[in-house]
Amino acid sequence: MNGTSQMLVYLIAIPLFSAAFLLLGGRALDKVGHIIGTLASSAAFVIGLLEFFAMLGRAPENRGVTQRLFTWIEVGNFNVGASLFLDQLSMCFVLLITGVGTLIHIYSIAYMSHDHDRRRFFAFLNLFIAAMLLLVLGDSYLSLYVGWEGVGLASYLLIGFWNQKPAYATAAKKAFVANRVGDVGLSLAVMIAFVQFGSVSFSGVAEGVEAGKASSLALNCLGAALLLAAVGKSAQFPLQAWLGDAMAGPTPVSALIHAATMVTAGVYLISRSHFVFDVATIAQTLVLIVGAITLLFGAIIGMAKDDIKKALAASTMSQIGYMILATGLGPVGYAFAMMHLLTHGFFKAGMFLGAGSVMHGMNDEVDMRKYGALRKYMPITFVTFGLGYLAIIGVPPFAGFYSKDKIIEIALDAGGAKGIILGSITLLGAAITAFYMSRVMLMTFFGSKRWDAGTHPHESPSLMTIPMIILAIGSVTAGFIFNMGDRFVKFLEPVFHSEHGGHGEKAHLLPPIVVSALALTAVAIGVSIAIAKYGRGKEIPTVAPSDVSVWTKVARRDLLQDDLNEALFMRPGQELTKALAIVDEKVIDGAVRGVGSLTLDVASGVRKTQTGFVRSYALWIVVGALAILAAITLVTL
Amino acid sequence: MSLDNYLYLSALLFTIGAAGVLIRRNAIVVFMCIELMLNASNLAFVTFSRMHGNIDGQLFAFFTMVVAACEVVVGLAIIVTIYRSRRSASVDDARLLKL
Amino acid sequence: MITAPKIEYGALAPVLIVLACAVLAVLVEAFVSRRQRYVVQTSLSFAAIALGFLAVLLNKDVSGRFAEGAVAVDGVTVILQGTILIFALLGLLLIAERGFQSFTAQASALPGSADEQRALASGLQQTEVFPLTLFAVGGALLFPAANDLITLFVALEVLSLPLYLMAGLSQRRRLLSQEAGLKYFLLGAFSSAFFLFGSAFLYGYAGTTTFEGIKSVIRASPGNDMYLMVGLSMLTVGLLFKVSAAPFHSWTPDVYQGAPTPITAFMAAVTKVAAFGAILRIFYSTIGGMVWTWRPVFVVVSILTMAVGTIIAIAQKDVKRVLAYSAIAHSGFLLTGIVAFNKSGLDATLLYLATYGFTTLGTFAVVTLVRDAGGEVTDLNRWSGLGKRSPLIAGIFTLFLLALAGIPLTSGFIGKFAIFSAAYESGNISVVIAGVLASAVAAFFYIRIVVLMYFNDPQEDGTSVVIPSPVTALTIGICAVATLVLGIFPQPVINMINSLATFVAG
Amino acid sequence: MNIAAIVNNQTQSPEAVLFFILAPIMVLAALGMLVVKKAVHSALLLAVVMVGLAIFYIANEAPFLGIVQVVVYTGAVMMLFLFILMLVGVDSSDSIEETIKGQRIGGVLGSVGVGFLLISLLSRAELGQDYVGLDLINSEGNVQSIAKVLFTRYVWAFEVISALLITAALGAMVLAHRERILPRKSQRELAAERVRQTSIPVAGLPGPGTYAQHNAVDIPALLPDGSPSDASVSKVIAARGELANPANFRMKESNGNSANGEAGEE
Amino acid sequence: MSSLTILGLLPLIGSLALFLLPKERELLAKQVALGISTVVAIAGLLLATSFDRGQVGFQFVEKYSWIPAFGINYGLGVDGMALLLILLALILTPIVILACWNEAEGGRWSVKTFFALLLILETMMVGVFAATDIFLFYLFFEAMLIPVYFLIGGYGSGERAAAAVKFLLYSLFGGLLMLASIIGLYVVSGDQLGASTFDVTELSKLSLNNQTEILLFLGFFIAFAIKAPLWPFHTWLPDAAKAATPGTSVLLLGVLDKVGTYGMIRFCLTLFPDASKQLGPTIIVLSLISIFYGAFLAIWQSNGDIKRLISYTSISHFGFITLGIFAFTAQGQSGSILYMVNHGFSTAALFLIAGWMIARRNSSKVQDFGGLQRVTPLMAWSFFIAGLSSLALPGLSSFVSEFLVLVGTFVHYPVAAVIGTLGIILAALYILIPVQRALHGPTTPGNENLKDLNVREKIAIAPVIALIIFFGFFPQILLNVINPGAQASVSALNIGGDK
Repeated sequence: MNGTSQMLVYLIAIPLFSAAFLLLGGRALDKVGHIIGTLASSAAFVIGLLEFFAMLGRAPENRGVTQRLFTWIEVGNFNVGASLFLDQLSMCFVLLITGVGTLIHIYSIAYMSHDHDRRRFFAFLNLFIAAMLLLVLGDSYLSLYVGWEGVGLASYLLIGFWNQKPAYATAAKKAFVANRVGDVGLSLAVMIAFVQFGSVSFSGVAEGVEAGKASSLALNCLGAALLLAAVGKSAQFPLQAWLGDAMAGPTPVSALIHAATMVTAGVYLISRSHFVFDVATIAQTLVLIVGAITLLFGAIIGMAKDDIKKALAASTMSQIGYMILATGLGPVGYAFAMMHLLTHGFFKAGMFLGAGSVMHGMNDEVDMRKYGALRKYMPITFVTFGLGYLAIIGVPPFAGFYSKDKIIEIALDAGGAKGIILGSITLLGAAITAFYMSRVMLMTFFGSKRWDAGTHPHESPSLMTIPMIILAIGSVTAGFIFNMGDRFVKFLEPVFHSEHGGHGEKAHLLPPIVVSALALTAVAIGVSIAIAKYGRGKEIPTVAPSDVSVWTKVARRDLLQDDLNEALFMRPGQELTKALAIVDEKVIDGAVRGVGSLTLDVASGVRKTQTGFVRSYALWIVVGALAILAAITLVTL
Repeated sequence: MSLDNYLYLSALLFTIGAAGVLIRRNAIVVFMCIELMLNASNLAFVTFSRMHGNIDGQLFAFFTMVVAACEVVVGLAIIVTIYRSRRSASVDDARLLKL
Repeated sequence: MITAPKIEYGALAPVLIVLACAVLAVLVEAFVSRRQRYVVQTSLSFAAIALGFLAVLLNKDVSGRFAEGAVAVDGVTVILQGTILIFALLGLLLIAERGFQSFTAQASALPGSADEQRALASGLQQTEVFPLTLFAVGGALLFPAANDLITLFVALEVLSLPLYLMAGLSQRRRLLSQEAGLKYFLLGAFSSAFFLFGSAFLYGYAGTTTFEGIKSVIRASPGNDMYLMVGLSMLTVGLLFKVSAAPFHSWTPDVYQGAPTPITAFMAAVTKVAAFGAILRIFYSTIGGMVWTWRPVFVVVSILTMAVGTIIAIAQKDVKRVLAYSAIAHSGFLLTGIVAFNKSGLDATLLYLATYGFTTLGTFAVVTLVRDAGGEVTDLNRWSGLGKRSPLIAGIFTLFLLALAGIPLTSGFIGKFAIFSAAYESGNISVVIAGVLASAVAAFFYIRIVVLMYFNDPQEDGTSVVIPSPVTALTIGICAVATLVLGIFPQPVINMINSLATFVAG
Repeated sequence: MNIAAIVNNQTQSPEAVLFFILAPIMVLAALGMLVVKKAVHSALLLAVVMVGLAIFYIANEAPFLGIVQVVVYTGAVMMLFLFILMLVGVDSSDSIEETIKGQRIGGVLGSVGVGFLLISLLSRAELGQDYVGLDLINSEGNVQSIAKVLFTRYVWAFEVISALLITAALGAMVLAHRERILPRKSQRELAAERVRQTSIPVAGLPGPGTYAQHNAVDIPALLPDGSPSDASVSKVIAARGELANPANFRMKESNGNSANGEAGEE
Repeated sequence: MSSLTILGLLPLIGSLALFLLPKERELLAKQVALGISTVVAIAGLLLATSFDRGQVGFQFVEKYSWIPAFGINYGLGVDGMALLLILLALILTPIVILACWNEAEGGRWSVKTFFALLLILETMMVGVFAATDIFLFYLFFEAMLIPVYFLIGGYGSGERAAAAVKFLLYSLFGGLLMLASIIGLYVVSGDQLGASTFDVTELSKLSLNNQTEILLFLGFFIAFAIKAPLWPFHTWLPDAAKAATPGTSVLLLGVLDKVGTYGMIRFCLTLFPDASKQLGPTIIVLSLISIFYGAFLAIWQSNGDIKRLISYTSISHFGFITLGIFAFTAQGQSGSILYMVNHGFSTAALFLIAGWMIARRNSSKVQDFGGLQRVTPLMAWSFFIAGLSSLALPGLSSFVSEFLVLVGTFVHYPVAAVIGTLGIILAALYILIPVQRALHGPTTPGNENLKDLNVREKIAIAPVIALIIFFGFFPQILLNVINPGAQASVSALNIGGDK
């Protein structure tokens, strides 16, 4: 039985009103905008913490709380309330969002201090926080949908924050449109849910699935639709193309939205819908496939990127691939996916902030080929980034090790060929991750100075370094804390009702220690290759060499993802549009005008019968008489 | 002989009159052709009057003659007027009004 | 021994009064000095119409055949005669307008001659138009009331002859006017011949000229006698000519354009009512038994007429010709009422005639107002910007055009609605659909004029709207009010028509 | 014997003979109306038809109408036609060519069609009763019986038709009668006026060719000052551009150009 | 009980008052118009408070015999749908008047005429939605054309006369087809009910044979499809919307075109249930074509004219509305009705702001703008929010309606719903591309000194934006009014397996 809480709405309302206040307040609030924004976010974090402790105070089975606000939509039996629901799964997200969010707010105060529109930036960040919280707190798919699009909007606004640059504006649009494709999936999912179960709330659908109201086909369709939504939002294959471009936004945005929180919404959606995927096996397999492909896809792109943010973005894509893959493994995977999600939130956000710090010191330069030897100039950044690096490549005892190792483990345990394939992919991914992250490390902080003239790298102010430090601490410790005694898994257990039974009790393909060893070996290989290529003594050209293999070129072009989209959708779409414009002008309107001019032609033709000759008029009379006579003759025949 | 022959004659004369209206160009001749058509109708009236043994047909023919006379007066007056203005009695020349 | 015929003067009074006044008016021409003629003639004419109308009102409840069966006075007659007299009054008001010099000073003077100049300078006008108009009105009154073929034929001629004459009496552009007169006369006489030939065969079929006689013969022998067929066809030709139904319509544009505009207005309203009245009596009552024979013909003619009228009107550049084609199209609409052949069709046709008459009189009245130094300006291009120059007149003209187009809240809509629903009711959906489509096309050219008046800039060519004298203003005012009132509160008129419109039994 | 008697729905043979002699003549005359060039001939042919009709009226037991036909129609109406023809120009004739495209063929086809349909319909017609004949009705005399019906049954039409007659008279007057606006000028006034008008020489126009080498009608006279006089040549010639230039006919003086007789340079 | 009549008459009286004003008193004319329309809007809202939401059927009913010979009544009354559409009209009118304060200056006629025409139009809009007598409806339906015609032709820009005529002819053509059907109904009602009538409620009791029903249905439907406008009857709209002043376009797309979809529900479904069911799939296909066709052409126009673009987006939206109507589910129909209201506001916002942009820049080409967000942030933001509503962003009003339509459609026509859902991708494109072109990027030369919204414009646009957001979260206020009627309408259709 779930309890209720009257606090939940404030989680959303405070940042939301703050955002509105900042936007409507205008320039008058320029001086205090960032403070208000940060306070709003912190307030939400505090509420989140309060709720968390309140939750811990309840029995594991009764930890969910709801708050019914008002009836949102009710037509016939389509009844959606504006209601909030907080359980352990949401709680993870609430804390991640508000916590990391607040840190990034703080970081942004300094990062954006020279920006004319900082107030607006904070408004958008608050808007994002509110939308993301709605996403995870909504008790129905439709409420989730609102948050879902809300974060999409915030993402659009933030990516395009400097939209006076056309490329940034385009990136924002691209992100939104790609997300829209995913939204189609979510829309369809809601419809299927409504038609099948008569309800769109999570509990309603879960009950419906349990009661067996839906056919397997319907469930698989529902699952596929949900997956489509997740793919769009989480930049998974084949809708991954927007994420790289999304790095156009200010770096804190990349850290918060495009690393820690929003892009993981897909994982949340799948986990939240575990009751569907648990029975929709085809959809579940699809989830696995998507996760596996994206994992490698992102990793491969990451190897070729010289732009530090894009390299990190590719890494994000890849890491989310891990999470998706984990969710695709069924009950055993959800918790590990969540765990990886949280640890990833820490270390990836930290690394992004570090990247931001580097850029801050390097005149917003993003090309790693123009970095080098920065460790001396920005020690804090180096350390925090380095800790994040160790976490992501999965060096024990950093956070990433615990979470990623588990995923590799359960992937191998999936059984049979599937297990071996998935396991190999995850291991390969780990090796590549180690390679390209080492590459980033080496190119940025080690080696020779390759800076542009006039660059004076310096450490960032403390408002920026403190969040980085906090996140670094998280990257170091989170994995260990979570994993201690399966604490995290147990925390989430009531949500997933996983007959978890244990991990460990089931027969493993390989013993955990062997898996860890394999993983570490893979990491070691990756790191070694990176050192061999980019390590001490290796000269890194400041311009990317062009005499590289086709594969490198392809990888640099994001594995041709944009080219494919362009060839498959944009071009034909543009042609279709042009064709339709012509059809509209010539055919449809033309037909109408044609009827008009035809009438006119007929008119001027028929008009000629009016010759002005009396005799021809008389002839008409005779012809008419003839016709009438003939007609009447015919009638009487 | 059947009385029908008178009707055939009437129809024939009527048709010829109509053809005259269509073919001739002199307004007066056209008008004479119309008179021919009226006369043809009168023949039909008189014949039918005889067929039915009913004097109404003759009455009709009588009225037709009066009407025709009136038409002739007005018609010729109009034709003369237009002739005086245009120096032409051809109906084809009166075609300022057209299309 | 001949017994003296019984003449019911009361029932015949409308016709008698008007014709008597016409004769008086001829005497006035002869004996009253030139200066006083205008006043005397107008007073006499209006008196005739007013008295005639009074007589019609007194006949309201009369139903029967009078003057030895020559005339049928029944509800339909009363309505038609009343309508005709009202339109005649309005037409006369236009004819009586002196400011516009519509009529030639001297018809006998050659166009462009010194004689004509002198006659113009002396301010002469042919006041003979008044007796001629009265004769035409007399004929029009009798035409729908005639109860035998002879009376019908005589009435037709009494109606037509003065119109042939008057069509040629325009003061400006006399050659056009005379040509109109000639064309109208020749074609009218031609169609009369058809009418007469048809009458002959109808008589031959029935052995009688009275309508009730023909009706009873048809009823007695429903077989298809060829005499009846020939008679019916030819009679139809003559009648359809009068209502300018296609393909007997060709005279209409030329005559409407050439004739003096007041006469055009008079013709458009009065002749149409009279001719449709006669058609109603003949086809609804006399040969109603043959409806299955003549209805297909009327369906085709109706559709053809609508099509020809609306389509050709699109390509016109002269406002009077547009209105003429519009008149043709409206004949097509009216014919759907004949096609309907039921009580609603009868009522609807009568209603339509009433509504249409006011509107068309109003439009032509407005046409007389738009002038330049050379007289009326009928070239449509020169009407552009009228809305700016004189918004009131343009507004009223727009009202009339909308009524002609059948836009709701105008009388035209009520008429169209009534007549189409009657046709629909009779199952002749094809004419309804054709009518609707034709209305759509027709809307185009009415709107074109509206566009021209409002959305084009005025041309600086001296075209202006003359401030109307009270008579024309009164005409336009009455027509506009009637167009609106019949559009908004048609109920009293409909009630009257519904309750009155029955043919005399037998 | 009453030749109008009808026996077994058949007329007597004399009537048939009459019919078959007269009818072709009438048809031919009517057709002649269509083809003769001169309007007067048409009028005369119409008169033939009308007389024939008069005879048929009499044969059809309508002697009154027959007489009226001759007196009123053939006599009065046709005279009116002829009179107007004289006025318009008795020798005016139609040209043979048809100006309206398709009119002649259309006219012929249309009329033939109508005629064909009429006759074919009539041939299928039946009266549905025996011919009655007018013996009974005419027994009192044709005129009497007409009068009886005319003044009872058709008295209303008779009255109304008076309106038509008045209209006709009035119409003719409107179109033909010229009201005198100025008083008629006396002979004296006319003469004075003529002298006063300088444009018309009192002595008449100079003849063409005067004071010139040529005296053809297209050569203007030369005025005493040597200039050509426009008034001396018919306006028609001038309008047709056939006016010759008298200068062409001057005596050659020193100019080597010979007069080539090129007339009407302008 | 003649509240509706009074409501409708007030603007008419106002327009008469305007006509009586001297031509020179332009400001006074504007103030009078604004005052009257505001009073009417408030009166309308007050009236709405006494509307009984639970009741099915017409309220505030008035019925007087008008032309008894034809069974024509002066019958007014509103149900939830009509009430909302009337309120939409009443609320938008003062906003339009305020927003288009200076729009009338370039017109053929005086300023006061413009505002008088707007007020006349308001009367017509009230009338057309309140009429319960088909004849009366038809009357307003046609009469409405006249003020719009003059508003487009007299005060628009570019080829305004041609556009006005095109609009008028299309509408008249449709109207005449409807007239033919009305005549048919009239005659049939005379046969079946004894006396002919035009009362909607009475007419819905007729039982027609199938062929007649389909023919009569088509007459109504085509008229409404032209009005709505549904593909392929839409080509008048872009021209009209382009030529008209923004204010006129707002009323045209925001309210007038709703007459089409309103009519489909009120008349097509009610009077011809069987024909509706039979032709429903066809119409759904047409709706889908409209959705995509409108969207693609809107995308095409993102290189072209901003007003045409908005009108094409409307064609796409009308596709959704008809889709919902002919889905025959309570969700679909309620969604459609809600969509009509929401679309009214979002299009109003788009057009008004586009109008201001165009007035400032003297060009309606999307490319001529650019970087407006830096120069005129408020205007840009308003446009953006309106655009988001147009692309049905959750949290804004249109989302709820669009989603209801799709859900409702999915119940009976899953494939159609799936296809329709794909339309939301295009929606993102047709809004975001012009947003990018016009608002983002570097400031286009010549735009540096454009003025941001002034106080009048802010006051005009603020309520619209507020409503767009408010109804995104609290659509139930409207749905409570809509639902009873929609449910009754759908259940009257008797579709089996209705969810």
